[in-house]
Amino acid sequence: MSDASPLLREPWPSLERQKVAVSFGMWVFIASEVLFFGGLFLAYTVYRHLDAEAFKAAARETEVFYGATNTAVLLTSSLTMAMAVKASEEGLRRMTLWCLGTTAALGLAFLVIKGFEYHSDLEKGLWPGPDFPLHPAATQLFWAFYWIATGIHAVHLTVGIGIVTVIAVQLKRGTLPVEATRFEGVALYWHLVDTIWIFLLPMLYLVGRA
Amino acid sequence: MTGAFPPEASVYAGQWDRLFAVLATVSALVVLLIFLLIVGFSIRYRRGSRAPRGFLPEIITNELELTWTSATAIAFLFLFWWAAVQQLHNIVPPKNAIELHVVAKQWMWKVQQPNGVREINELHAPVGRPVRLIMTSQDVIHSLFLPALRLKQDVLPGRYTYLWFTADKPGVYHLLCAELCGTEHSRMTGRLVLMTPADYARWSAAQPGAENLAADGEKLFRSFGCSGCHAPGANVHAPDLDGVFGRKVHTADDRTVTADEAYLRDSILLPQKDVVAGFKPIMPSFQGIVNDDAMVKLIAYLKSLSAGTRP
Amino acid sequence: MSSETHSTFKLWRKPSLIWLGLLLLLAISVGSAYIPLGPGNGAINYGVAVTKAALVLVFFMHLDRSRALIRLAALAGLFWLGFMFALSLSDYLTRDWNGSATTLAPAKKDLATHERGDFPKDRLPLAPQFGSRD
Amino acid sequence: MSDAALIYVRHRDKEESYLQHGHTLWSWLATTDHKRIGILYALSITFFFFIGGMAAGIVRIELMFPHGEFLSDDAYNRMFTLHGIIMVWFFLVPSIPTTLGNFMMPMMIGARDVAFPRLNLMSWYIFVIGACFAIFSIVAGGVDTGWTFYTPLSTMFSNGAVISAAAGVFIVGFSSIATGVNFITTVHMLRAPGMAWFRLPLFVWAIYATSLVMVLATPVLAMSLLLVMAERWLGMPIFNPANGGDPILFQHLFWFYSHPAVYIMVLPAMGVVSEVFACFARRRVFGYAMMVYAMMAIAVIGFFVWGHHMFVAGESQYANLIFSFLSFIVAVPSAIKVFNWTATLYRGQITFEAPLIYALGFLGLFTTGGLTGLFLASVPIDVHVTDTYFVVAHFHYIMVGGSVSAFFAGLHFWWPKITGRLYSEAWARFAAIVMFLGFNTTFMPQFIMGYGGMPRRYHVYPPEFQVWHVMSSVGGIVLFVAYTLPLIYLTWSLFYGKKAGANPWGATGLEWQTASPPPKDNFEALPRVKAAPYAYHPDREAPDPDKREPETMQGEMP
Repeated sequence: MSDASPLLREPWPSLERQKVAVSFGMWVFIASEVLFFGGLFLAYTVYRHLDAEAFKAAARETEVFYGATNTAVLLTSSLTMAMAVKASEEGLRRMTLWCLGTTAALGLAFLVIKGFEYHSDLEKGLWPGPDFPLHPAATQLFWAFYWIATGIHAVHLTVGIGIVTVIAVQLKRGTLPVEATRFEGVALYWHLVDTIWIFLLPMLYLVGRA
Repeated sequence: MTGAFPPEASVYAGQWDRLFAVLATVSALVVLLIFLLIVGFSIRYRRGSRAPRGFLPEIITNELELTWTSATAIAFLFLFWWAAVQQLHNIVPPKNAIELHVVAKQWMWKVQQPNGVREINELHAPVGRPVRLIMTSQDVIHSLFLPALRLKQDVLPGRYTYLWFTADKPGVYHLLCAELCGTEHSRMTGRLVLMTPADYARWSAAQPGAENLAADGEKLFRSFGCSGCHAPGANVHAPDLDGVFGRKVHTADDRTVTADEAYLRDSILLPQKDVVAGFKPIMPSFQGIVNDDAMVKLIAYLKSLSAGTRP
Repeated sequence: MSSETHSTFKLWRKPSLIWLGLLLLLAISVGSAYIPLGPGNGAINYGVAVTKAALVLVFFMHLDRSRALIRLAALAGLFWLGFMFALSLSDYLTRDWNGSATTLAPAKKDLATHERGDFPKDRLPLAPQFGSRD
Repeated sequence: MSDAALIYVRHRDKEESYLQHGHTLWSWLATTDHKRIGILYALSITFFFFIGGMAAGIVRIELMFPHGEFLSDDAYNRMFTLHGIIMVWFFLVPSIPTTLGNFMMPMMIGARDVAFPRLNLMSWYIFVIGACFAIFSIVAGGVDTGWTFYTPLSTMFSNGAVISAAAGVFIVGFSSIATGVNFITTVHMLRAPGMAWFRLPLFVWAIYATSLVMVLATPVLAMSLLLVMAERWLGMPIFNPANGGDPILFQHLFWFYSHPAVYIMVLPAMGVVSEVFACFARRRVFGYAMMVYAMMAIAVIGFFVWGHHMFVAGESQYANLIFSFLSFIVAVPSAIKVFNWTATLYRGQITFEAPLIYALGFLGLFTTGGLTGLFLASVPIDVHVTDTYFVVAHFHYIMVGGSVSAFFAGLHFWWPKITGRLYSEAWARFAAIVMFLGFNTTFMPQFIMGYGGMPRRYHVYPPEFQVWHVMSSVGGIVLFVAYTLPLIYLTWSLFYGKKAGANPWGATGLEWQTASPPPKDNFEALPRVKAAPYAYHPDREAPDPDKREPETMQGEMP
């Protein structure tokens, strides 16, 4: 009736069909994530329109060094994730494992760098509240947006690292064959998290630098 | 039917009632048409009835489909046009409107008449003359609802919202809060008292605490130290406020803003927001120093400057 | 051995090129942020961000070789996002126009004569008056 | 396993339905069978329907007296907020898609299950977790901000359990995103061979359009509630007007979800009603293609009209104009659908079973609700009637008169297929008529007092509205009775109802070509689809009065 390989899930007639469904389902989920972050970006755009000066003043306080290195780290992790999928399609188990490991490691590196950045921001007291160092009150809006956007992105990244590690371990233990359909889905999710950060970089770090 | 139709106290109430009446009749007709069709078809074409049931040619079904689609679309566009015209008619209030300041606070309305008379949960206004309400809230979003005038406008904290009307029937009507604002939202009601101009003049003169807003504003202008920089003779390089109200101001970051109440209020509370071109942002913020009542007086004073009549 | 290493090298070639392109774009955007270009800065920052996102979407997420259905799903989110931004900003951008509920910008005909003309760029409205008044 | 073995396994399961496939609690709680998950959802939303209904009953009784006899102001505010939150997110949004949609849609397209069965079960558990948060917020004293959570009331001035209520709704949002993703992938990827897009039954089209709206609108709600929680809990001044925050921004984000949400509630109802009209009038749906375009148009344009909730909120007049125009445009597809349903009855062989009575009720009430929407779309009238009982009556006509009547129509229409039992027809018709009468007595007076200026969410009100409130409260009691009747006779039918055959109504869908209750894998062997839906009578002639089974069934079993 069909190539009833152990990978075939219940309702699917063929593995190929299931593979397309997994990536289609993930793309629909990505559309919802785009709108989830889109709501936040709308808030950013509106407040930037309402008080551009305060936004520029507040944005000068962010540290571009951390932002830029983090972007480079995340872009590299996107490369290794894409390679993991390509290797799994070619059936190269060892390379897939290596790529997944590097992706997870780069994700962790991102979080560590982020931790340092958060630490230095808190040192400067940049948490919105009554004794906020920057003067016009609207700067607190930028920093509220900064903490929320990077916070939600970090949560998404941690979930991503978790999933990548899980499938890496399953691959190593052999419970998950190398040509499973799951790799494609996880890669799409990881690239989404990276694309969100690609847009966060100019919004948070490159505003009002000139 | 007591509560059916609220009393009409303004020209606009009448117009909008007519729009409502037309929409109501159109809707009633459509619902009646659907009802009759359903009942008619159900009886005529119930199972086993002998009514003729020849088939409907394809063309008829498509044409029928097309007609009622375009019919509804055209009807709705006409209704939109009519409503839009009525809405656009009264966006910009006339120039010579009497200005009342309304401050909404959790669960009361504070109204200040032009001559400084203050009242709680009461709004006295003359009939026959345009009246403009400049409204702000001190805490949450409220909404001033005058059913007799068919008017409602949310009152937002940290910003001015405006409502204007020209009433034509004296009387006492409801004044309600229409946006959920906390525990006693339903008790935050009051009276809208519309009087003939003569009664209104007599009433407002007889009220205690009638004083000249602009004169008070000037005293505050000096006591808060504004005159230190903004007076003509001052040695600090600050914008001259003579005739500032309604002027188009060119700001430092190349924007042109109209100097209205909202601009004056922002410039006093958040001076960094719209720094005037050619000036350094040295003005301190008066947030927490100038409360809403003092703000009303200061703005009245600044407006009196632009009217060219030095108090 | 060589064919195996050769094929892995071939495997890495295209994605690595994309990756280098991304890093280059990153360098451009960060570098250009420090050059005072006025509105140009915003354009470059977001233009580069859009190109980087497009690179990741098309090559790393294989939009180039996936079916039309998946491309449609990819664009669906952006289509709705566009409408959300357009209609929300239609409120914020038109708030200060004449006749908006919040500001009383006097109609052209109500303006005093000296105010009606387009305000001359060279003469700032407030500063010189201050100077000239004795 | 070789093919022969597979067929043998299938054979043994033939007489064993999905209900007998496992009897332990674990077999229910860990099921990935879309039919069982549909039933799990049905039980949970019925539970929440009666909690929300209780709150509504208390509000209605409290409003019989202008000066409020039983509740304090605060308790009243918390009561109607509870009614709002529970009814919108825990009953109406999940009602038809997750119960009838989950159960019926895979069978109607000839699939064995949804695309991601485990994701389906996970979405039910996410719903349960969200429900726990909501129940905790009720127990912890409830919320007094209304179901709209307007800031700065919800962020700075409310002392209710806003965070746990917002967290509950936030989590339930992800349950409906998961369901949406699942259904979209299922309809795209798992249609039986021969089931072209324009051979899909209209109920499947409705579920597909609803899933699109669920997936694309719910995330923005999640974000707006997240910002409210961040401001309230972490002190982030996002909507705080003191430092430049704009409360209207929250309203933009909230209504960007909440208007498409009302289309999430009404679109599945339109799907159910199309099926019921075609089946009981024994006729093809009038203008099938137009109905499909109208449904998709509602789903798409529904996203562009949210500004009409904010005409008086301080939005700019130009934005009011744009949203007013778009709101008039979105009303056109709904009007087309009403005319098409009415035309489906023309020249039919109509029999008046309970599902059709509910559907006729839907048609009348939905038309009234939809037309009053035109009043609210024109700015001058909306300025007067927004935030009054006119608006309350409008959305209850569409959500309760439309969506809940259609939910009951669908429940009765597919009850024989779900449980294999026939309910008592007399009781069902009686309940449908009582519900229609009770509903009108409850909400028609609210239109009248709404235009009279009776504001919304008022605990004490001007005494001249009391006569309408008493009329409405009496209607409320009748409605409450009408809602408990189905609970009784449907449960009764579970044990004593007559056995229902595979196709008791003589409908043409694929779900009627398998046993009822259906086996675990829906079909012995996947059917091939050879005909368009609703082929009750030969293309050129009228339906035959006494022939029970339809002209051509949609699928042909191999």
